[in-house]
Amino acid sequence: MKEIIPELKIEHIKRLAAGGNRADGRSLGQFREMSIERDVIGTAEGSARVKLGKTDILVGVKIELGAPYPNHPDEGMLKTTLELRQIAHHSFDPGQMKNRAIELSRVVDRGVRESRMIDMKKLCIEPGKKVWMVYLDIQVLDYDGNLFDAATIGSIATLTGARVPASAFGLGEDFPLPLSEMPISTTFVKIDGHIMLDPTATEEAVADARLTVTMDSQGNLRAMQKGLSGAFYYEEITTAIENSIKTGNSIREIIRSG
Amino acid sequence: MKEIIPELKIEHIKRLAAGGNRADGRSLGQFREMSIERDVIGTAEGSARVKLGKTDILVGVKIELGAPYPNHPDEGMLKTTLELRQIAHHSFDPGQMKNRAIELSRVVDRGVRESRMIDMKKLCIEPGKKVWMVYLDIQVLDYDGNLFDAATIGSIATLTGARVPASAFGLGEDFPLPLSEMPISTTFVKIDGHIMLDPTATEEAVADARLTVTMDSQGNLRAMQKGLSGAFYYEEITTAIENSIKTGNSIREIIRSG
Amino acid sequence: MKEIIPELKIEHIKRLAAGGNRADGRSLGQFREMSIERDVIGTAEGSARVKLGKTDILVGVKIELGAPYPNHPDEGMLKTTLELRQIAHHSFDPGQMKNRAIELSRVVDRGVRESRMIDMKKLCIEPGKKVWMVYLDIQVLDYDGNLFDAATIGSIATLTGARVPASAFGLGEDFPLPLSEMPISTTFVKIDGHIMLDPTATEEAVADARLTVTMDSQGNLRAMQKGLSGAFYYEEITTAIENSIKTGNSIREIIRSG
Amino acid sequence: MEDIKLIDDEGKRKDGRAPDDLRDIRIKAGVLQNADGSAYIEWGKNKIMVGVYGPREVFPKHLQRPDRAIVQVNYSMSAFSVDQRKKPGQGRRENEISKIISEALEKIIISNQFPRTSIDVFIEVLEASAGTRCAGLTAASVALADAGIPIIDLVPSCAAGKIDGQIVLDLDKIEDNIGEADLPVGYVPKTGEVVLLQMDGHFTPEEFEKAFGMAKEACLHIHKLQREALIARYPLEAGDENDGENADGNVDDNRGASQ
Amino acid sequence: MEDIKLIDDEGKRKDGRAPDDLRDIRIKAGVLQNADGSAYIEWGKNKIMVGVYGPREVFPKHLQRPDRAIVQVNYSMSAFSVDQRKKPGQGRRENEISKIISEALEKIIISNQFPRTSIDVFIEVLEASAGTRCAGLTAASVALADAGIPIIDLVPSCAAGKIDGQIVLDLDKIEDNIGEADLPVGYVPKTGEVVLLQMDGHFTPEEFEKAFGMAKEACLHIHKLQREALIARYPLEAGDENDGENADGNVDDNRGASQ
Amino acid sequence: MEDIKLIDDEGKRKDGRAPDDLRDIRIKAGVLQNADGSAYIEWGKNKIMVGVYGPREVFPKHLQRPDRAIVQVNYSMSAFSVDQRKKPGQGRRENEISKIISEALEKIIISNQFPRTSIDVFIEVLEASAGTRCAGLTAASVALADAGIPIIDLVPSCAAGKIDGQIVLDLDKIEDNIGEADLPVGYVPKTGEVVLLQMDGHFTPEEFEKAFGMAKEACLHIHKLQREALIARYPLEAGDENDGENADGNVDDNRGASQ
Repeated sequence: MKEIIPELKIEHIKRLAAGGNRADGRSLGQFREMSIERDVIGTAEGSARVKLGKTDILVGVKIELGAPYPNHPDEGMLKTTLELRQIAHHSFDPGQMKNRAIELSRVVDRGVRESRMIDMKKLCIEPGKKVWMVYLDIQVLDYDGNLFDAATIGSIATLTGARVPASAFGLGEDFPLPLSEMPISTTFVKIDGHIMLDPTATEEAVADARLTVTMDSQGNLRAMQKGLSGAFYYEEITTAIENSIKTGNSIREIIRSG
Repeated sequence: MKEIIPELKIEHIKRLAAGGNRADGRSLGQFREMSIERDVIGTAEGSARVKLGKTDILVGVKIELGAPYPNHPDEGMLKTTLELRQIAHHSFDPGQMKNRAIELSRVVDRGVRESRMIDMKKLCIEPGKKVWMVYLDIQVLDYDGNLFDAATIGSIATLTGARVPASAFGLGEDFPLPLSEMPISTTFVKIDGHIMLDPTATEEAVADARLTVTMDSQGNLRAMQKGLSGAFYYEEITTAIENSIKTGNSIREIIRSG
Repeated sequence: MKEIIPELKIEHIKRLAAGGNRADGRSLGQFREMSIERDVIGTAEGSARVKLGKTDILVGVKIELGAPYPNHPDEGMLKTTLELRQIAHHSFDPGQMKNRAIELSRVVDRGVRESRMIDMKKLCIEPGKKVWMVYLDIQVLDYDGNLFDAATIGSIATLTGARVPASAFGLGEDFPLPLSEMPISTTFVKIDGHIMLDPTATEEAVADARLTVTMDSQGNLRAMQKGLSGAFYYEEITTAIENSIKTGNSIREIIRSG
Repeated sequence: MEDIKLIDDEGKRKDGRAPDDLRDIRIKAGVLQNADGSAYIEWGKNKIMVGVYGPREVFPKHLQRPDRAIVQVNYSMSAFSVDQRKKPGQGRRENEISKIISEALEKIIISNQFPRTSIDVFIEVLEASAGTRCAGLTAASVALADAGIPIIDLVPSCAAGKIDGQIVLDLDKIEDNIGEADLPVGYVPKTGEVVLLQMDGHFTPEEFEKAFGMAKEACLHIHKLQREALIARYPLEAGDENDGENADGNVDDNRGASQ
Repeated sequence: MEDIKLIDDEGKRKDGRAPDDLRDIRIKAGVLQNADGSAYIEWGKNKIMVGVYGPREVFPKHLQRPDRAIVQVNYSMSAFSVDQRKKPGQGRRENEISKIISEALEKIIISNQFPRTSIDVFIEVLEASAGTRCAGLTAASVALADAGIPIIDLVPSCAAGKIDGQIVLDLDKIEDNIGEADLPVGYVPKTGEVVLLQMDGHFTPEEFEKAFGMAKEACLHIHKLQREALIARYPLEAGDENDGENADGNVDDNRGASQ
Repeated sequence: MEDIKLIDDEGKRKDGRAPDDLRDIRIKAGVLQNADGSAYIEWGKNKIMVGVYGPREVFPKHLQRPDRAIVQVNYSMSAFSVDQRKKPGQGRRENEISKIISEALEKIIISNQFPRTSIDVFIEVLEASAGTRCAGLTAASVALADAGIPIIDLVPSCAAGKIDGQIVLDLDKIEDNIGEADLPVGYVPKTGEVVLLQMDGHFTPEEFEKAFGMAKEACLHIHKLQREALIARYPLEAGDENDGENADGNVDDNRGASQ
């Protein structure tokens, strides 16, 4: 559900873009200021609040016991859920946002999963019977664009600080989630032929196309997703990948130091 | 979903109330005539049809085997369901009545549960594995106000006459539900500052606020629920409690003799 | 959801019917040309594509392991599902088609079930624990009337060619579904007092009443279903039964030779 | 289960009925206050309440028919109406029965008098014991008449079936469970039309003929019970009761009286 | 569980509180960008975010009221807000709480100024630890004021209860789980009206009186915290703060300033 | 599973293909009667039917766009299309694929010719064997052309991936299950634009470049198959077939012929 943006505002954003500028003063390839606050929710096994510009997201992880999938009997499970509830934006009508929320959660999930960030085999307690279930729940409190990256960053920050509550189930001491990689997504939009990193809500509403690139700490691609009804040229994609390597490293620094 | 009531009728009801009178000739604190017919449904383990004025409610209980909640492994379970189906009133559109039906069933359930009427531990057969599940289903056939009390009274009458079908499962002889208390709810509305017991549909449609008081046979409070967008003063609440003790005792008499 | 048919077309169909004729040149009691193609879906344990005039239906059966119903512990299970998806006709709005799809699938299911076509007891592996579940799924690709018969014929053709995938579960060699009967349904509509076999979409839209007769290979009745808001006289029903015996035998020939 | 004998050596069924006996049927019209028309039926152990509302404006509008009323039947089983508790919400069986009863009633309602409206029929099965769709349709047409909705005729409905190889009327629960065939019929006495017909099980064409005939005869008897229920509800017209030819006319007259 | 002592020999509760002590409460107004008004409350371990949108046109239209605004509250628990993960989607408990908070707010909103509109209140429970409905209602009325919606008064809300046979204020999680009674109250200081009242457990009438009085006193205290939160949000009016009599007027003035 | 070799010592994949070989692809246009346009594709073991309806008025109206048509894609897996039966109803995966194919098609449809309308595309996966989103998009644009809906170009789509550390084209089911990366691409030959792009697994930037190039080349080949399918459907224009430059013009001409 694109928001309706007045024609004048659209023209303004396009004119700025033509000169390499943006309404909030950033350069086209620049990420917004970001803050990460961890362990904000006592009932969660890990949590993080991410503010990316005015976008405000809260992520919590619950880790519980469950039965594994029959075709992966020796692996823990990851379930990622994101809800776009109306508190975050007046246009977030639950029915109409369903498709968008599903895509968002699946792209976040794919980044975590495909990077093999979590060692799922270490979350198996008894093969075929009992494994740790990792429920990653993402809640959007305030929306000003780029939920893809805010949600991924919040998820990564949450997972890196999470502890498996083994002692509560008489299964030894609590331990940190067994993690290796730290995937980071970066999202770009295309407006009038100009590629912009980390779009605001207004930029998203004007954008022709969207591209999310999720990379690992080695600079390798782990997931990509093109969205919206516009298109990209190949060169635009490779340029985005280059930016993504650089930006991803900065973001990783913020998470590690957070 | 309040019914639309003509302005003239509203004025009439308010004028009557100002003089301490009601459209059906009752005094403000008077309960309507009530009849209770028990064991009306052969397929149920207990049942009762309650007619409270023109309000007509049928309650049935089914008692089946099931697994207990993990956090209450040695207790049977109670599930209370109430449906406001359109046969009872033309305004009972299923979608719009959902909230009202949920509140009703939860208030009835709370009265039964909080009074510890049913000794849930006696409904455990094998801790953690097998318990008796008590399904209390309330069906409204005709609506003329005060579903809260009609549903509670019908439920109490049903439960007091219900038998656990142990023999059908090879678990010994059938036995009555293990009961102690007999909670009764009384519901009041406030119209133009006047408190009325046991409102009719028209009175409910005109009412500013509603208060349900559920008391046990010792004259103690077990559950309360304020409803509608009006308010009560403290003195109105205590007056309602006093009336509730008296009215509850009369109703208990009717149930016992029924 | 009847399609809206122009008045002129309705008159045309009725005039033709009065002379014993139909728009596509058939006689009133004549079935359309039909083709059956089997084993068209590699992932299914059996499948058939049936083209009945321009009606085009794909049926697939999946056979999986499951637990039996508690009240039939020594029998396999049959679940029949039919979806009227919008690809088949522009009027097939999912919400509005629900009732029609349920009736269709239940009538098909009843024909298969009541003829005791499948020997359900032979699908029991371990009584009370493990049985074969037969999932019959019917998909309509193109709609030009008489989905009842096309779906039944497609289902029968699918079941007669299906194999139980025992080897995949280490339960011995694959084997054909244990079948005896071959029920066939024939569907008639009544237009202006004239009974027509195998109606097209246009004829269905004009029809007053519908009658489906499902018979076994011995010429005995196994299931019937009257539909639409018209009515039949008794003589019309017995005439339909007579036609059904004859037509059913021809269809069985086509299935056997297919 | 197959060795249970449903008919004894003297030709009696387990509840003592002869093959062509109906279970006891009691019908009462006008039993609810809010509904525009209503009827309650006890048929054997079946207990069913029917309420009718309408004609009233159709919502949503795209369901409106410019030339006639639509008939919307909601057949619903109470949670406690069956041996094993039924979960709330309309299941597939209830959905199908709602549809076929709706289609049967559409045939008898003179629906072109009320274009763009809906006539809503709520059939609440409070206790079920085989034959609820016939009992529900039987009571529904009484409730329609009670609501003053013009109908061609009351529709009685009854099933015939086969047990122990023999054609019998009106299967009860055990007969329905282990019997060989069931044939519910809705029949309009005035026109001789069949407005509801289903069948499952195993009938030779000859058995079908016999079963149908038995169900039809029962419908004629039930039709009398329906009329008596309406007469009891509107006793002012009781004098007309003997005039069988005007039975349907009476129904219309009753309507006038009830408005 | 019954032999856990919730009050020690010195009259202290497990977290050290006296019987009539509240848990720590912190309220912040104006914490979201998109919402027309918002508030965040930490109450003990409860963490709740409230956003208000409106007045805005009601959709679907049949919910519109020609004479006033409707108030739609959505109280929702985050999946991670409780010990055992809550599945997404509104459950029956959330539905009921949404309804009673909605009814409480309708009483204080001067809703006839905005006919045909809706005022939507989203209460997101981020961490739950007993008393969320009171904390949610308390924060919601602050968020309404922050949105500039005219209200009669702020509504503070607090529960009293019974543990170890003694009446205490503001049950925490363990007290709520194994305590004997709970009485959440929403109270309008300006009018003395009770706009939210529920109770479950076991109270004698005398215990009810004591518990109600304790909850009411607490509400008066919480009312101050609510006003302080709004004053902190709109510091230009900070000078008016000492004038208690005009507190509600200040809220309205703040509204003007925030628009 | 990791020790299964997907490429043998001679560089052949398990089904005998070279790394840059496509599976067999057959496309047929105009295969349904009721749909305004349709196409059937077999791609390896994938079998997919696509039907297009529209442009037609949008319902509900608030989805209408005053300046253009909207494109609504419904990608759906048949219950029997996979090894373990899929339950009816659209799952989250189907929902996402519907969305990305819809967005890809919106780019090629000249949608401003049909304001306030909807173009509905139904993609029915009858048998699935890896690569259904590419096959579905490929067939969908053929069905759009068959429906006479003006498009900029046909969109071919194909995935490249990585197995045994090597970049290969068009993963089949086992390669998709245990391979290391997958990159589905939808490419518009006329403009060089990428309208569908997803990726998961592990690619170095260099591997991505190679995989993308391989997918793009395959798209150019598939584009020919799409045009041939349309030419076979509308043989009157067969003479134009050799004129590659006018391929897209042909599509438009075909449209005229089919109306």
